Amino acid sequence: MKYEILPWLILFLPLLSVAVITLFTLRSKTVSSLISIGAVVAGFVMTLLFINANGFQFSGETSTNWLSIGGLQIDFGLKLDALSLMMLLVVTGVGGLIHIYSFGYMHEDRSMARFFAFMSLFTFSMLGIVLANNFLMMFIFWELVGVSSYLLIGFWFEKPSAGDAAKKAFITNRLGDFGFLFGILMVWGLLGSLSFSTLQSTLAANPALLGASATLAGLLIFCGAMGKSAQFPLHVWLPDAMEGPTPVSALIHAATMVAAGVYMLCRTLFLFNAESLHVISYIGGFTALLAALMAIQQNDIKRIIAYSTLSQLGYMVMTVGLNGPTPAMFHLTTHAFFKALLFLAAGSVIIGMHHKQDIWHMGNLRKKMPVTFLTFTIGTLALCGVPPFSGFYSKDAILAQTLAQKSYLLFCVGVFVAALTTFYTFRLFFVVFFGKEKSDHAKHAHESPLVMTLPLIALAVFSFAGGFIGITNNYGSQFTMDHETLSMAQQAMEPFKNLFPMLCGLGAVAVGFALAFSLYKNAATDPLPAKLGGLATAMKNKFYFDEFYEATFIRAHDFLAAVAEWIDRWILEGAIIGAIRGGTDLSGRALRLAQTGNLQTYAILFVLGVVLLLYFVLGK
Amino acid sequence: MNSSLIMLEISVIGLGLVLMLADLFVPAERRRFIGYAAIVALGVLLVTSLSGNGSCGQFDTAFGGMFVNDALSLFFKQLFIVAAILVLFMAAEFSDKLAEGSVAEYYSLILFALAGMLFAASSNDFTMLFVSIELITITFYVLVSFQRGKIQSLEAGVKYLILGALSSAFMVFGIALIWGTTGELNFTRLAAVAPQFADSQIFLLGVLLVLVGLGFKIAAFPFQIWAPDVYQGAPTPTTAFLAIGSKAAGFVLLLRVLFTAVPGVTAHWANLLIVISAITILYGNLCAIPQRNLKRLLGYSSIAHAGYLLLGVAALSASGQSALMYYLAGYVFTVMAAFFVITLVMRHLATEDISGLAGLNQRSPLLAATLTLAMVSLAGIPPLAGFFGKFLLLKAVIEAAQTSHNHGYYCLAFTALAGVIISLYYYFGVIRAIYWSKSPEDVSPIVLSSPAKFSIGACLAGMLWIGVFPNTVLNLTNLAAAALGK
Amino acid sequence: MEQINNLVSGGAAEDVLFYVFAALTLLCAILVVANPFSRSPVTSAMFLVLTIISMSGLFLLLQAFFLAAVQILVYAGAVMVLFLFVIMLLDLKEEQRRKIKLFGLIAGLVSVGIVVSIFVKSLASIKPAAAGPTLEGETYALGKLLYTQYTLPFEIVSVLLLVAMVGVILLSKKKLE
Amino acid sequence: MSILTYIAGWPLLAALLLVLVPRNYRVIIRAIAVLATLISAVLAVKMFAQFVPGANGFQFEQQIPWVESLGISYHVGVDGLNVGLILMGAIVAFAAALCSWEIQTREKEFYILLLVMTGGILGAFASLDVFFFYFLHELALVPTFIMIGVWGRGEKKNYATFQITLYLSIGALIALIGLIALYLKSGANTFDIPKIIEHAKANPLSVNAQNFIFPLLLFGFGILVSLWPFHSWAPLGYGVAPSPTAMLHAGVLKKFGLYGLIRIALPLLPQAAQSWAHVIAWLCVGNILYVGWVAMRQKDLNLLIGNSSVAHMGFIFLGIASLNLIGVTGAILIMVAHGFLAALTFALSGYIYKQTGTLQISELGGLCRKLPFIGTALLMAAMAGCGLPGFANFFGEATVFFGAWTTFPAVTVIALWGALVIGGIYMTRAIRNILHGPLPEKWASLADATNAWRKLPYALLLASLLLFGFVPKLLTEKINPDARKIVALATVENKTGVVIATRSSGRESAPNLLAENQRRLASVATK
Amino acid sequence: MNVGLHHYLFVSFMLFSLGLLGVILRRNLLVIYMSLELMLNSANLALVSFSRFNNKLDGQVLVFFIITVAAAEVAVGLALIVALYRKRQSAHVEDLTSMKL
Repeated sequence: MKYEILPWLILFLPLLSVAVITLFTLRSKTVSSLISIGAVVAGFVMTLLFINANGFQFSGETSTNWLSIGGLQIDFGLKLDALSLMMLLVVTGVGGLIHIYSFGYMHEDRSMARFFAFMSLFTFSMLGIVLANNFLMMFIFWELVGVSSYLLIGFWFEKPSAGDAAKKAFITNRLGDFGFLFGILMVWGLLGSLSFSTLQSTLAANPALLGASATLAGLLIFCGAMGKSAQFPLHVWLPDAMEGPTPVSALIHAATMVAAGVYMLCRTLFLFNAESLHVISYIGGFTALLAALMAIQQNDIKRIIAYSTLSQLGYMVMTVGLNGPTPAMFHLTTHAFFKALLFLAAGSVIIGMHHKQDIWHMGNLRKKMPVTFLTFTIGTLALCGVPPFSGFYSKDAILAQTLAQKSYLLFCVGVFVAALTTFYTFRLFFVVFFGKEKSDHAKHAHESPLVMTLPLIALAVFSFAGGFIGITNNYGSQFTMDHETLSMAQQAMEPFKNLFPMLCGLGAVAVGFALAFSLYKNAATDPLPAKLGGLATAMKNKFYFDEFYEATFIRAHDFLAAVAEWIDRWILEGAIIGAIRGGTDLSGRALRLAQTGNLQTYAILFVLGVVLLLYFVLGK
Repeated sequence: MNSSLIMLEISVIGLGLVLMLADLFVPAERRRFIGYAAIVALGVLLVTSLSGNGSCGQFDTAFGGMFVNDALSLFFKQLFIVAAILVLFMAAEFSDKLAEGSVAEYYSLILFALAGMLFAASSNDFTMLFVSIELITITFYVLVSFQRGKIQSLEAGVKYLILGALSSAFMVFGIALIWGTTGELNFTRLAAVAPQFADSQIFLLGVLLVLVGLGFKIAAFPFQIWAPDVYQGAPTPTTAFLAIGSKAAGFVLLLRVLFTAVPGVTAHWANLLIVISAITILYGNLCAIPQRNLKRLLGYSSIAHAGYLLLGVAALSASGQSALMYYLAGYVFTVMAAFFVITLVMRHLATEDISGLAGLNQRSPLLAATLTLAMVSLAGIPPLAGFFGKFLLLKAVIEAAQTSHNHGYYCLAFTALAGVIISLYYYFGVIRAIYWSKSPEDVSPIVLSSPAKFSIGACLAGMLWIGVFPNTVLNLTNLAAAALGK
Repeated sequence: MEQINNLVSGGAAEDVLFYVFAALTLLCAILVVANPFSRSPVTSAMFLVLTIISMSGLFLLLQAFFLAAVQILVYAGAVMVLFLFVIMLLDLKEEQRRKIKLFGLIAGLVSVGIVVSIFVKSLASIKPAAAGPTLEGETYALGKLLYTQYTLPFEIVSVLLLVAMVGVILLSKKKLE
Repeated sequence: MSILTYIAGWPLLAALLLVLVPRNYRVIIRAIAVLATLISAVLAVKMFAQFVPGANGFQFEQQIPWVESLGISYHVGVDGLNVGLILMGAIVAFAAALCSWEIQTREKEFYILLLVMTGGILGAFASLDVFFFYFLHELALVPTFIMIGVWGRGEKKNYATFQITLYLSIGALIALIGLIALYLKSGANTFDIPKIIEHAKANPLSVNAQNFIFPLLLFGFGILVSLWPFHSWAPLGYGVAPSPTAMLHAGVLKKFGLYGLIRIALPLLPQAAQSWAHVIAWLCVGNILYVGWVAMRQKDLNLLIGNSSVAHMGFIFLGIASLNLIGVTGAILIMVAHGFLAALTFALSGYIYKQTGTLQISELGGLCRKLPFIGTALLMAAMAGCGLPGFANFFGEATVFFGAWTTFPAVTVIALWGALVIGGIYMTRAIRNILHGPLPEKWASLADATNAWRKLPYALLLASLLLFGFVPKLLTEKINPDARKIVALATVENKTGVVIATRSSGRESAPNLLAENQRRLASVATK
Repeated sequence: MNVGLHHYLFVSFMLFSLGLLGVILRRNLLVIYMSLELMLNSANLALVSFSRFNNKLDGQVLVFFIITVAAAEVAVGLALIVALYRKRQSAHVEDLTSMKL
């Protein structure tokens, strides 16, 4: 491996930036943000350097012993292969753009230095997940992205909703992590190692080693992904997470962290057996459908995109479950481009709208914010899968994979979701950028500064071209033995090899667009609730998942907590301690009554004592 | 006839007589110094008795085996003299509360009581036991009721008198029965013949009645009832001497009777001793909880300590006896320190209530610290004497449990433990009253005379020394316990 | 001395005398403790004197002549006079007939009952003396014993008497400073 | 003289010195206390740095006979088990002394007690003689009661003092009985721990004796460590304790019982430990799950922290119960980590209390705005408290999970739930309600810790947490060799043939244990 | 039946019990004190009879000591009671309850 030091630098520069910012430059916004941006951009450059030196088709590890106790061997190691290198590019590249964008977006905020410290912390953690060569290390960074996400969602902590959302995200993620660590323990207990490569070789040598618990172990590990990638039933935190600043949504809740689950599944795919993959694919499909339905009736610009993220993540997970890591990672990458783009553009809209996020207060913004409009359009087209935008290729690969695995139900779901996606995306698109201005803010909206629009443009380029710049080549080399490298033209023509899924996908887009166009071209209010009735309300209320969890999980824990506290207070402390204490005190007071002060009583007691003594010894 | 063996006792009695005579020649305002003279003389006696060449150092018997000098008696005699010295210091501080003309008598009575204790330490015969106990008791009747002007003092005296006489009657009757059955009064010779009578009801009855008398002296359950009233009513130096001297005398005699005279019988009475010890501990500690009068509180606490000391007896082993004596040694300094503070505070404030301690640390930090440390030591907290003593006692009890397979000992250990915990409550109550109750308006400082400071310092030093460097005392007590087993 | 000796020498007469003295002793003792006719301490004291005198009769039967004399001299002669003197001095009225505490009465009676029963039960364990009583009232022997073997207790008792003296003076001094 | 004697001795000496300083020289009193603890801390760091991992026997040993007839000697020394604890104790003591600025009445007495407590704790951990081990612990314990009683806060002060005194004394005395019984049964006629262990190797205690003594030690020490269901004193006591006291007690002194179990009970009473292990493991569930729930309900920050600290003890017990190298090492790791953490949280809550006069969570809110430093530190502490990687606690807990997994999978899963979910819930709820949200107007005038001197204790503790969180090897490489010895002694096979599954190395024995593990997993899965 | 040790001891026991009863039941301090004297005397009787039937004189020596000690005790006791009476104008045990509980 050439330049072995580079991955270490890539990983630790953001951490260094966190340390420097918190310890020294907290007072200075500009310096702090520049340090943070510098760290991630440097990471991007170094990644390119490293790839340049080693190429993609490369696999290597570099590690050092972190902790070793008897049979527990924990290394701090970096695994470098096509998968992680591609992810490195995504994280540092997209991340870098978002960092730059944030410099503009957060410029007014007094805690900008803190923001960039958190962003760097997140970058560090995310890079850690990407580079981790063993389960525990991955878990550690898994937790760390969780906490950085928590910090960033709660960045505007004075807003109660932000605090609540942060809490919710953290706890929901913790539920997933519970399963994840459980699974890790199980795998370790059965296979005796934590290192991915050792596990893979052990398992390859003896596939039966996981035995009966293989499915359980697989599903438990998937729990981790379920939390991070917000899969049903742990999807509830992601929409709320939009309380964070928009760059955070773009970076964490669209491009990188939420994708970590998918990444992890791909990284550890060798562990999963057919049953667990089956379950995973259905959960993914279901999430995709559910989220798309919910997205239809949301009115907050960021939430709509968030649900779309959920839905797209469902696609990816489904694909992994269908044993298609390459299409999944492909979609992950393109999704990172266009979803980051959408979020950043939405952020630009929000800034233009002075932090109003309700789409029904917007309208006709295309004139006021041309760059934003243009880039948003590209993002929309990519998301919907309109050729030749990147989304078209990746989504087609997914649909093709479902057919290849003969999972027709999931194919139908995929196509249906594609239609829904187009529908809600264009609903958003029309309501925000077309029609009339629906509020004063919309009338006075303005275009964002260059530091924000430039990243938009850069991302727009990738969103457009992402489908045929060799992403599949790189992933394919990782997951498929006999993968052949395709030229750019071949890539561009790839969907046409298999026409049926492509046509279905395009048809779905067309249907979705037509519906959206008819309903929202010039709508001032949402016509849908009247048409759908109760279903719309259910969609708007996210199918009552929050309420359901509130009534079950939270209530159950609160109930148990109340019971435990009751026992603590009244039984342990009240009854037992109270009885001991009161009993002691009372017996003291009672015994004391013998000391009447009357000599005669004393004499009687004395004699009684003698009697007692004599009887004790001689009375038997 | 080794009558030289009793030189110490003779000197003490002589000293008492001299003091009484000196009273005639010393002007009233300087009578305090009679006490100091007595202290110096006792100090000399202590040093000579410690030296090993003195009368106590010769280990021998005299008067037909009636009087014995051994390591046990040596240990207790030193303990008694130290206690008496400290009590005399206290009495000197207390003297203005006594009738003016009778200060010297007070000192000499203390010395006579001391003589009784010294004799008790050397008693090896029921006759000696009887007369020495009576000497102590009758002297204490007078000492307890010495403040004739105070009704409580007289009342305490009468209570002590009646119950004391009652216990004497039991004891005498017991001695009569023992002698009647065995024909022996001498402990050593009795031990030789006692096995024949081990199942003789009347003999056992006699021994039990003697135990009643001794139980009264040490205030063990069920003969503890007098202690709080008498402790409360008696002049404070008397109370202190009662709590230590009289109790220790009871214990030395108890040890001699149980382990020299009738060891065979005692061996069967483990359960009896366990029960008595356990109930005594609980009684003393439980009753003390709601107590607000300091002296009365210490009265209850002394009952509890009798219980702890009985652990050492109940263990029926040399290590138990040694632990008992070790504990007593620490107890002397601790209780003396406590009573010293009470004496001085009472002289200043004329109250015995715990609330009177409020603001003591502003009045006199030394007194506050002394009382705190005394309470801490009584509670059995390191590094003071009480901790190591309790540790040794517990160790002895658990040892007994393991060697005898009598689970009662474990129960006893846990009872002792419960007692310690209960006691924390009221001991800390005292400390609390000193430091964090609301200080009164007037916190006039308490001025201490230099002898008072000296003796308080000595108490503190003793408490710490015994707690931190247990080796010296422990060697002595081990020797003493060994002497008992011979 | 001689006469009394002769008087009691006969076995049967001795037995009769024993019963007489014993009955007298106990009866008087009962009257000391619980006199149905009078609760005056003076009555009690007088009966105590009688008890002591009848006891010295028992002492005589037991050939303890010296002690019989001492008993009368010291107890009846000194101690009881002291008692009476104090009673007169204090001019004590009859014990007021306050209501009797039932608990006290029952507890007292029961406990004394148990003590008695244990005492009496244990009487059975006394082994009869191997040889018949041969000890005669040997005042000389007693004195010798007292001043040889028992010198030390004797001396201690003298200190005790001194203490008692001092104590009595201290306690009864009229002047209270 | 061993460096350990100095570490424990300086605070005690300083306490004596303080007795002589007049009470109105407040600056001097503070300076002496801070200096003495600083010296201790510096010496402890030096000692930690000089410690040679894996060396045979004890290091920095010193032995002075004290009571020869009983075999008691002043014997100090460190091996991997206590080297970290002493370091932690000394640093926490220094931080506690620094935090004592909040005490403004009767300072002299407070500092004397604090120093006595510090000396006692450090001495107890350094002690290799059962008697001194206990003696010094008691010496440290009593000042705790007094400090809580005198300088405590809130109206429940008296009740809490009463309860903590009662509980801890009971615990200490039960343990004392156990220790004495152990001393007598061992037959070695010495209180010297290494000698007893050496003696027991040749003459192991009978199983009966072990089964009698072990519960005494377990519950005696357990009460000191707030083992469920004897935990209710802890939150209550810490709720009212002045923060330096809570820091020292919750952080350091509380570890005494656990250390005692590992140092004394495991190697000397192996069979009993094996047969009691499952009891301990299930009691941990009480600590972790039940107390976690209780913590969720708390409305007072200190009570919440107190309960969470009780819950953390559960992980340590679980590590001990696992009776294998990984678990025991993890237990010691948590002990050290939790020491820093508990001290940090109580220091912070003390700061907040000093500023606001209340710790009622409902009264607080939005404090991060006014108190950025304290708020951030509290946030980090809360995160460390729910086992976030990067802080020392994480590796401890993770290691314990790995250790316990092989022996008690079901309990481990419950513990995981407690650590990840319940811990997460109450910690984030507390942060949400204390630090996040709008700032009530009444707190507009709060002041953050601004000068470096004030920040130092928090920064020091956080830095320690982070240091051992990033480089746990610093501790594990020291703990490992000695934990291995303890575990080897603790897993001696029982004559009756009942073998508790233990494994020193997961990797080698993985295939052998396959079947057994699968059976276990199946049973877990069905649950 | 010949009068023997048992008879004397029985009398002694009864005397002792009567004394005990007096201590317990009577309320006048002086009478209580007299009852105590009864108890001491019962011991004397026991000792003398043992002495007679065991053919040993030590018992009688003991009796001598007991009588002396009793006399001393009575002296001190009576002085005390007198002093108390002067203070309280009562020799009733029930009036002596200034210290209790």
